[in-house]
Amino acid sequence: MSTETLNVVGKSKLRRDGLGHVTGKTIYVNDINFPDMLTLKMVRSPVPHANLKGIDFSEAEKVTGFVRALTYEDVPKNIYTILTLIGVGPDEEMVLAEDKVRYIGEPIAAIVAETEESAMEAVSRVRLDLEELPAVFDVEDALKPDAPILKDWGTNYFVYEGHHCRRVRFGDVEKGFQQAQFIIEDCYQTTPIEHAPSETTGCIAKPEADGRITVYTNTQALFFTLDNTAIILQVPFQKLHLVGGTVGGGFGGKVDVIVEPIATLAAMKTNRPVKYVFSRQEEMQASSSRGAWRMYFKDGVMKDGRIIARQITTYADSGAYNRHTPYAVTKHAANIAGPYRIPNVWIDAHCVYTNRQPGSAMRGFGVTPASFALEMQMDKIADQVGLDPWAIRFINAYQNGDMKPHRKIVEDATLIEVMQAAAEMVGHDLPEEYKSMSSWARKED
Amino acid sequence: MAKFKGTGIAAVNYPTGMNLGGDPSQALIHSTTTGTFVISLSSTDLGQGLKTVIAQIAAEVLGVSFENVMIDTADTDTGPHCMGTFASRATHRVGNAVIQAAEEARKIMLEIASDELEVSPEDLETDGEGNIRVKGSPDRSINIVDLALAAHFKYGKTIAGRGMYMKPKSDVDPETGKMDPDSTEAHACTVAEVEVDTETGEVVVLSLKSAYEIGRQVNPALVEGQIRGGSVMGMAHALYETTHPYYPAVDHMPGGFSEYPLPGPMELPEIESVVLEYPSVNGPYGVKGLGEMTANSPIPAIANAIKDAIGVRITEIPITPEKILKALEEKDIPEA
Amino acid sequence: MTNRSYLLPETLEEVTKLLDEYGPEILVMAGGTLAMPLINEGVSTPEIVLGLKRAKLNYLRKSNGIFVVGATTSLTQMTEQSDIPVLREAANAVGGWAIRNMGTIGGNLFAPPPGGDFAVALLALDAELKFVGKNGARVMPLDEFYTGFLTNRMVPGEILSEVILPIPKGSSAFIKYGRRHTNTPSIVAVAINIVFDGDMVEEARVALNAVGPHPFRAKRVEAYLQGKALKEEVALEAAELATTEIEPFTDPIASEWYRRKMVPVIVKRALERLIA
Amino acid sequence: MQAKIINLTLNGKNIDVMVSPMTTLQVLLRENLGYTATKIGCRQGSCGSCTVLINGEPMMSCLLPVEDVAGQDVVTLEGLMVDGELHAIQETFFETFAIQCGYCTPGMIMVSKALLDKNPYPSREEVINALAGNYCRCTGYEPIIQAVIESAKRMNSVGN
Repeated sequence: MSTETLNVVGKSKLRRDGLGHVTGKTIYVNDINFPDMLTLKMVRSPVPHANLKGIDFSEAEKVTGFVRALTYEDVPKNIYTILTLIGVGPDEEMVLAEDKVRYIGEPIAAIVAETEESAMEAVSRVRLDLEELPAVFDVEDALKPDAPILKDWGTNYFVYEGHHCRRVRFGDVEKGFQQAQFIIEDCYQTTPIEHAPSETTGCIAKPEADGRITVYTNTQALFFTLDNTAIILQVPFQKLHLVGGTVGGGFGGKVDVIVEPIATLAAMKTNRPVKYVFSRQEEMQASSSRGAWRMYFKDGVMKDGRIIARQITTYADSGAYNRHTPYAVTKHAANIAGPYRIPNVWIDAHCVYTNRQPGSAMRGFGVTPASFALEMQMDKIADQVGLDPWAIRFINAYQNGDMKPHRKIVEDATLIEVMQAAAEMVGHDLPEEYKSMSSWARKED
Repeated sequence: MAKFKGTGIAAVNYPTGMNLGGDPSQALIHSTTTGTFVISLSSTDLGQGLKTVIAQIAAEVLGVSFENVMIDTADTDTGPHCMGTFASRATHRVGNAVIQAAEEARKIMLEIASDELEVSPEDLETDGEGNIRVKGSPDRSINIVDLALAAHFKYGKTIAGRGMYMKPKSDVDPETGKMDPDSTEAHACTVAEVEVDTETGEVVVLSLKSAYEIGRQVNPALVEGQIRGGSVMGMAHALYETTHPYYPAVDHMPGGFSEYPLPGPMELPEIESVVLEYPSVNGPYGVKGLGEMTANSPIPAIANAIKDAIGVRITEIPITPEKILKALEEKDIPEA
Repeated sequence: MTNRSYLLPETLEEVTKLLDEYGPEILVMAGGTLAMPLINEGVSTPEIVLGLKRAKLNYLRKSNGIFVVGATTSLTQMTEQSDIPVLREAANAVGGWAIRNMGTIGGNLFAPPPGGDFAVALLALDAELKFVGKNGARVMPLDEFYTGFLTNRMVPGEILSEVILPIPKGSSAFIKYGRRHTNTPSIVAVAINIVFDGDMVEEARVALNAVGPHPFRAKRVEAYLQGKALKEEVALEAAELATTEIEPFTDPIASEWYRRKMVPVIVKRALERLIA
Repeated sequence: MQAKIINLTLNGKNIDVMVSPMTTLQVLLRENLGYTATKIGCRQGSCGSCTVLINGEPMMSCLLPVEDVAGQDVVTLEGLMVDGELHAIQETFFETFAIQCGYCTPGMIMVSKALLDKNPYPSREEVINALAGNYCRCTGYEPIIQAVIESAKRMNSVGN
């Protein structure tokens, strides 16, 4: 399609929702209220790893406004995994904890009450009988033989088609290292990050006259949420009707299906509308985060700056449960070798469980940590080989027609062009050989 | 007080979309009796502006005004399936689906206009303002309101279209990692300039200057919004935020914004950007996904700039003042 | 809680009467910026709250070299004290605009570290606190007020009614060092007031917060400075001395190690501002 | 304790409301009266999305018992439009793309209004100081700062 004829595409049209936002007329989930609506608040684990030996609701039940408590016994399919829809398994996360808790903030029991105040007070009066267990917080410690084990299958890692990690094998990395004139290694670490949207995660489940439940939600993915909720509650899919589309910031934090199943269950059990919205503290401490990553690089480099072998071992800290991390690791593995042409690449990317709030999707899903690590490593290579940071990137930049380590042919590369444009912006005068490069003209091998 | 300036660069790629068990989105379009086009979706606008860019794409294809296109989202009873808004996929996937739906609706629209104006559909064009006219004879035209009324009450036809775009599933080869995990790739290069106070370890980001290549900008102001917001988020990741300040320990988890440090309006760097457009092979009008990538290149660029400033490479983010002081102390010990 | 009461007495006499009547279980609240977040989250569930908004404790009086500030005077009002820069700067370092509009100078004295930075300015200016109870009033130097983390010498039945300070002589400096420039908890906050006799330090006040269980004066530093000409070396030495008076802690913002490192740096920087 | 009747002025209208003790202004506005432009972001006083104006001063409605504002003048975002016309600040935020998800927008606009009512010609530093208590995750703040500066220009040119 030619640019010249475009009428609307390419124009800075004003936001469709802008007038709603500036007048306050935009309705977000928490702005919706119904008569007789109940509030749901969660009893959460105060410890990172424990046997849950009992829950005593007797004092909570005495609170004025207490309506009912929900435990795992009320959840039809309590054990699930969110990516089950695309065949990721096995099920391993509890909607509500059963015999164990595995992170601080793990949901144990839901309290439904007439008001938010009474729900909070009832939550504070629930007594938990917990027997603390040794916890593991470091991804490499979690893989040691004596580590406390989180999973029923006996290890602390996700299994990728029989392998303990997602593997990428391209060329012969050992041969590359033998030929290399420099071997350059380092380890890079990111720590967990909160999405911190202005609006916290939440929903309202409202029983309708026809027996269906309308769920008003700020999920980033309506059908994904509908399907998982129906599976967890073992209800026909057509029983649920989800309404959303207006979200006060997501950044990946509203992709997990966490509030909808339990709020819907509470609505079904009470036949009343139920609101379940995270407090800011829950959003910060109990909701999933951008998980931490540890990334080991070993690069074989020639004196002229060409990287001829790259071996990467990485560990994603998935926290206690899968959420989206097993998939993030795959996306990470496809991208961590970088936008560079490297003939020999070997990647082992692990999804590891620790006693921490689950990591999950966040803006940059597996790629943000990869870009951080690899672009620091590129500078380290430049330093050690004695090139400037621009040169090392131009020398190794991928071009259209190259094959990436995951064996996909590159067809939309413009790395060279953005580097040229950035250099020009900051007044950095590139040597002619880099100025004249193009992502479409193949370099001579 | 010693302050050192440094410059760092980073160049990144970012994949658009994913291949989770097939990655589809759909769109339905229909015209009301009076020529308003309603696009039914179940896609979510997170604030990036999806409702706006989808209306732009639909208006472009239909040849009607932006104002004449309504977006109805997101409702699982009325909107067809969308995978969700994540993975920098929404504009690419939903945009492609809307193009397909709009092309189908446009075809019907032109057929009816051809009956009304008694010319072949190939000889018709839209003026972008709601008129369908005969090429070369602008006097011979029909307004979309009249056309839609005719469709409904004279010809008994719906002006409607269905659109579906899917990135097919790509199984990963467990031995080699062979896979096709994305649709296209956007690129960015950021040059960061920082100043490090070696007494406190504080880092001031002076500027983030970046070039982006994102295929096609459907709405440049919204693109600029992603760039600015993403740049500040990247800076926050690089220097400030973590839910586990003493990782891997779980002690002292912040419980709110006051304990979770983030840069505010007083910590903003100078942000400049240039956007290149090399249309992608499969995006709507050549679009590539942009939202996630904007936060990525600032992180290593800032980390590399800190190394340039103080000579120490700090390999764990966030690079807090505390980590900088510790790294400087370790560096100084052997020299002492 | 359905049976909560909110009392809004309109005079100081009514306040002390209610305090006496209800005893120590009553929660006294001025601006609400400390208590309300805890009540909102159900962490604090007081049955009886005594609000001070109408108790007519919002006043500023300057006369005879004495500045008297009512306890519920807002921090925003203190940011308008252009003739006393250390008060203005310390008040402006608290929260954002809306919080300064709500937060009071009396309430800020009860904020646990790393909160409560306004006290360092008051400590540096030798402020005194006036407490009123049913048996009358007493005045106590702020320096003697704190006894530990969240503990102090106010006794049940008393209310802090006003802060009294001599209109400051000398030169002052205030630095709040946090992870960002404003609206953030302190890593360390310091306020200094020095009365010079020519080049010599006649009297020094150096107060710190966020590096101990409560805001406090660094008296060894003050004693060291007294009688010396404030030069770079003296500032450096004084700043180092400050590390002997702190009890830093670890929180989400900074570790004990880092707070310990920052005390001499920030004290030195504050002193440097006062070097002629 | 029983609910009390409180009289206050809300967006120019004098009203009586009945609230139980210690009900926050945020809850009164949103749940009792249906004025939901005032948002809930943290209820800790640290995000600013619930900012309203009390006698022209920005305050956090999540921290404010309704009894405290008895007899006072309360303005929410709903009170900014005059005769159905957008306030210049609303118009500018919209036209200059100073919004993304929109959740912080009401608080940002209220603080901006308080600033520009007091100080029609604020410097960039004064704008930043006014906005520093309000949190935004989407925009990176600069578009909001620019919108306030532009709003001042528009408001001043109307006045001339």
